[in-house]
Amino acid sequence: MKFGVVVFPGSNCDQDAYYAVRDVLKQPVEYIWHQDNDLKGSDCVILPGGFSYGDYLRTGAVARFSPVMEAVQQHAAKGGYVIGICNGFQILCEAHLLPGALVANTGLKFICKYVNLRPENLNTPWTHKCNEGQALRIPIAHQGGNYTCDPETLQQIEDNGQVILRYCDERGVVSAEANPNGSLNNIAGIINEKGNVAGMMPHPERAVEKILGSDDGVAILRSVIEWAG
Amino acid sequence: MIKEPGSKVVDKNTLPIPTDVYREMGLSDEEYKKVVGVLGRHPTYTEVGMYAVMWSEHCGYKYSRPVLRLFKKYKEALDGEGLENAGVIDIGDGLGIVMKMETHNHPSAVEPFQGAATGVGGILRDIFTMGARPIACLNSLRFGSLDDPHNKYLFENVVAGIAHYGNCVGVPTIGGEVVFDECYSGNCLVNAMSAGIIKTDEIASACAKGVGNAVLYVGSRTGCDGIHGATFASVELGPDSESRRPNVQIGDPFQEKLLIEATLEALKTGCVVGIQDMGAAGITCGSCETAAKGRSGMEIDVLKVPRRQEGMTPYEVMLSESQERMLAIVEKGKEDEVASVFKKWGLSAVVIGHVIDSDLVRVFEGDQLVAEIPAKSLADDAPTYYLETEEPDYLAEVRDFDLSKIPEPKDYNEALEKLLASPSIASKEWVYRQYDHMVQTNTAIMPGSDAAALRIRGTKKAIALVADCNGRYCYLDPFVGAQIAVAEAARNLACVGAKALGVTDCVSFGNPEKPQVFWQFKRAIEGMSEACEAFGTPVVSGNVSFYNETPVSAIYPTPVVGMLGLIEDTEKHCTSEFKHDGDVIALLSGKRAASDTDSDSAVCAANDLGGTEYLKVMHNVVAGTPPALDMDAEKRLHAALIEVIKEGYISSAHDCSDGGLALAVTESAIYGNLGAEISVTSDCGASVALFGEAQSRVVVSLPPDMLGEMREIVDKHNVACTILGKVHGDRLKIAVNGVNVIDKPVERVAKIWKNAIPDRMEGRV
Amino acid sequence: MAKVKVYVTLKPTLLDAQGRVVMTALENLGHTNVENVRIGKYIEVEVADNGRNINEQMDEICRNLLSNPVIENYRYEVTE
Amino acid sequence: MAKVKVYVTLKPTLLDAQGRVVMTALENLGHTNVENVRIGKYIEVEVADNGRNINEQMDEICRNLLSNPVIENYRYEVTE
Ligand SMILES: Nc1ncnc2c1ncn2[C@@H]1O[C@H](COP(=O)(O)OP(=O)(O)O)[C@@H](O)[C@H]1O
Ligand SMILES: [Mg+2]
Repeated sequence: MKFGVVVFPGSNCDQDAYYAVRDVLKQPVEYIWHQDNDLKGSDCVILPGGFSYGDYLRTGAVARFSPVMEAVQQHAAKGGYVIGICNGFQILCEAHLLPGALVANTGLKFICKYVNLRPENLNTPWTHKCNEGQALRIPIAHQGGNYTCDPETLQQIEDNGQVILRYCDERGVVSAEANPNGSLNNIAGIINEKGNVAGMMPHPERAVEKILGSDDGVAILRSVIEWAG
Repeated sequence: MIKEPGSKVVDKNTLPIPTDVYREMGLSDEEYKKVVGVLGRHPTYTEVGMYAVMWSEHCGYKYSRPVLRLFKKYKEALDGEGLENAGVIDIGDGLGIVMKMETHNHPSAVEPFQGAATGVGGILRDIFTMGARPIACLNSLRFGSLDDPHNKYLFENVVAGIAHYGNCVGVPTIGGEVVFDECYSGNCLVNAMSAGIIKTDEIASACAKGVGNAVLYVGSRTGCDGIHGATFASVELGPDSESRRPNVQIGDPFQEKLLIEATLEALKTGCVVGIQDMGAAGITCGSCETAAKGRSGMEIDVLKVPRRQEGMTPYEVMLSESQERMLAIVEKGKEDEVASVFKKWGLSAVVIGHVIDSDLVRVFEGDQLVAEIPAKSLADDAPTYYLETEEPDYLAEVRDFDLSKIPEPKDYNEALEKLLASPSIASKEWVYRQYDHMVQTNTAIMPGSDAAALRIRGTKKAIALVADCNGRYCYLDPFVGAQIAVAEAARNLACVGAKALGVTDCVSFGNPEKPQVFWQFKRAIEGMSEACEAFGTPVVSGNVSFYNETPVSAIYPTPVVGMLGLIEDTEKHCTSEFKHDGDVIALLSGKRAASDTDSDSAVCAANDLGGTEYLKVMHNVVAGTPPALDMDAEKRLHAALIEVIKEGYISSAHDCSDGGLALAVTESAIYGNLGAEISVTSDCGASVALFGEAQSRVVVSLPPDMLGEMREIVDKHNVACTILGKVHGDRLKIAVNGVNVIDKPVERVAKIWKNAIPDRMEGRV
Repeated sequence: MAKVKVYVTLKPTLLDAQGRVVMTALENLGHTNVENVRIGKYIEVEVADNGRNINEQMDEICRNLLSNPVIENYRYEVTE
Repeated sequence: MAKVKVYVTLKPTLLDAQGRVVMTALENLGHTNVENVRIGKYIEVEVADNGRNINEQMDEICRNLLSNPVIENYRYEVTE
């Protein structure tokens, strides 16, 4: 599966995602400059983490208007795979490719640490390689990862199984204590209705090698590769 | 725009600058005379401002230079291609590490968030201006007691500012230190350190060479930020420092991130002759230093400099310290090629002048010549002062303090808990949680161990980094204190399996014009340079901050050491937490003399309470002499440690520093969430055995069946190995001479240690 | 040339974490009579006249960029 | 019970990084007639009457908490 990693001004996890795909998942991957509107034939587009446009005004608010985002919109509309990680998730919400929004952590501070994630709906391109009730150890690093939306939307995404990851404890139990940022229903990751577009605050690309603390992130990225077959 | 040399405007200027004006800028009467001597006429307002800022201690090192030569001697003595002299440490495989540490004490005291943030920005530019990609940030912080709301405010915002900047530029902040002591009230210390990686054959130069080559201004537009910030950093903070607030600089980490990527890309074009960041002293520093280094001259037009504010005078443009700006010397004819790289990244890049065949920096405003100064006189000829030194009065008194008068505590559990709750010792998680320490996906050892480590992609290697200094030791004996700072840094590296390679320093002192303060400075640098030679770790860069005092208080001498170490095989590193129930706990200590065979004496010595955290916390006493340091014993300990870690014999290693043996064991237990049962024998009081801070000691844990192998190695290095007990259960139990003095659930001590800082910050205590 | 003042506020239904923190801080400082704090954005925009209807343009700017309709409301005043 | 509207703005001489980025974004979106953007805070505070002079109290609150006097200016309007 060919991956494309978008580079926005201020992206800073673009190289991390690139290395994870190339060196660990051994898949072809290219960078895509934010000014281009050609995805270089990518099957899966990664909107990486970082501080696109400095996170000024609102996270993801400006990046959403980059020329490349039109191509991403079309790619998604055609059923192409798109995953936004951290800042990428924020951009996808601003671009209305995913429902809801991400606001300031309830603690207001930036948080960098490993968290545990419970994969919810295992029948998606992003989770089918995960196991029932498993707690994935994957780091977060954000100041505005507090997922919110109106009650109707929340009801909808819960009913449609669009919530794919929730913050939980090491035993896989979803609890208030395990919620690092105040997200509604401990939501850490969601998909669109079709399931081809995903967004998550935690960084799977940071958890692909044991030497760095965990390789649980591989499950997420492998899922989409094998789903597409 | 070019005018004939010595154009009218300057020549006509025969009027002296009023005394109060140049004095206010920070120039003494003698220095002003020297300027007139150099120019052969009275300076213009712009010129006098340029001299004042370049000749300030902050830029010109006019007081510290003679002493700092101590570092140079050793570096130059080193053979090899002189990489060290370029500030690069060779780690093999054609790769080098560039590192530097710098203070932003005074800006942070005035505006903690922006002060700390711009400190990080400045140090990062020092790294990538050499062509290196920044891969790590560290920071060393000092504040007054957290019981004072203003100190809390400073701490809160300094950490937030560092996080704001470092997280945004995408450089992991992987380590540092934070210490709290009254002496830093009103004189907080904010030292930012950064390290970058570079191919040793791609080091960028900071020279302006080649007549006709263009001077390219890159990055943010120029405003009135921090005008005279450089001189500001060289005067005492008085009550009127509030009114100096316009000196505040605002950082833009987004702009800096673009600058990093664009600069590294631009250097790859091969058309950049030289490049330098514009930090303190702004364009003045950038232009005269590159010109002086390149033995050329330079002509620039301030009207071509992109402005953020209207009506700026040449004086203001030349002295502005607006952030996120670089000055690049570009091959004639290649201006557009280079500029287009910066423009691609959304940065402005404009030609503001060019290199000339002369030794002058000539500044024009349009066709008016407003300054014409020999570059060298600004960059290299700052007056040098050989200041008097005098041993401080307080020393006799603190030395003579009779430590035997200190009573043993009634309850050692209580003592331990009090120490754990002391913010200087307590967990720093509250701090490093706010820093992205994983971005760039190389962090193999995260904050929380003795040193952090980054694997080097494309090799098996990892580098380890630390920042260390015990100001209290340096107050009691700056020479030994500074040596211990170096030794502890190297020991922290050894604890993760890294061999020390090189040092950067950032030393903060009071007013150097006071002989007793300058004595502290001189002794500290002597101690540091001696220790660096002993460990074979050249000082590749550094920074001096003076005037860290207010009318009411002066700081402890605080010579912070930043050290780089190398781990040959990333897989073979070690961390500080206990790992397995049943592991043996042992104390490795460099024997005080190669002949010394009595290993118990290594556990403690009579005066080991001198200058300890224990004395301070329990008795509010800062006295005695710092623990003795035997450099040779220390080196043997490190060698042994690195070898047993490489062989994979031990499960954990943690050095005894603040709080002594008891704290080292407790921290390993807390990190590993495992209990420990140890017993020590001691010929001095239990408090000394538990909390004494004797040097050259490391607590290790290992599987019982590895004991034999480890012993062989440590014996070989003549390092003492004392079995203390074992990792077991969920309680912390310590006996001294057979008497149980400490017995607490790990969970409880962990709580105290982890909550000490958050509770204070969130006003729960 | 119009000076436009834009006010962006968090939707009342959403919890304003920052406002909460400020309020507790105020209480700790003894301002116990402060009953609510909500923090939004105040944006000053200078727009040169280009023949286009200013309100139309400002609505577009506010809807697309200056505010996120999912979480925020906006309001603006055009002054000279 | 007073409703107070507080406006906090960056001192005019200081770099407004956010404003710059937003302005460039607007230009790219075709709003080339936008000539300047400065971003500040808009804060709504509800204060119960406790006998103390409201302006005096608000000045204290703005100076100490809502604004950073080193880099920002503030202004407020008291409404009922
Ligand atoms: N200002 C800081 N920034 C980042 N990490 C820090 C900071 N202060 C302390 N730490 C981390 O907390 C851990 C404990 O610090 P410290 O007690 O100073 O270690 P040691 O006593 O071994 O020198 C270390 O991993 C250190 O890197
Ligand atoms: Mg240590």
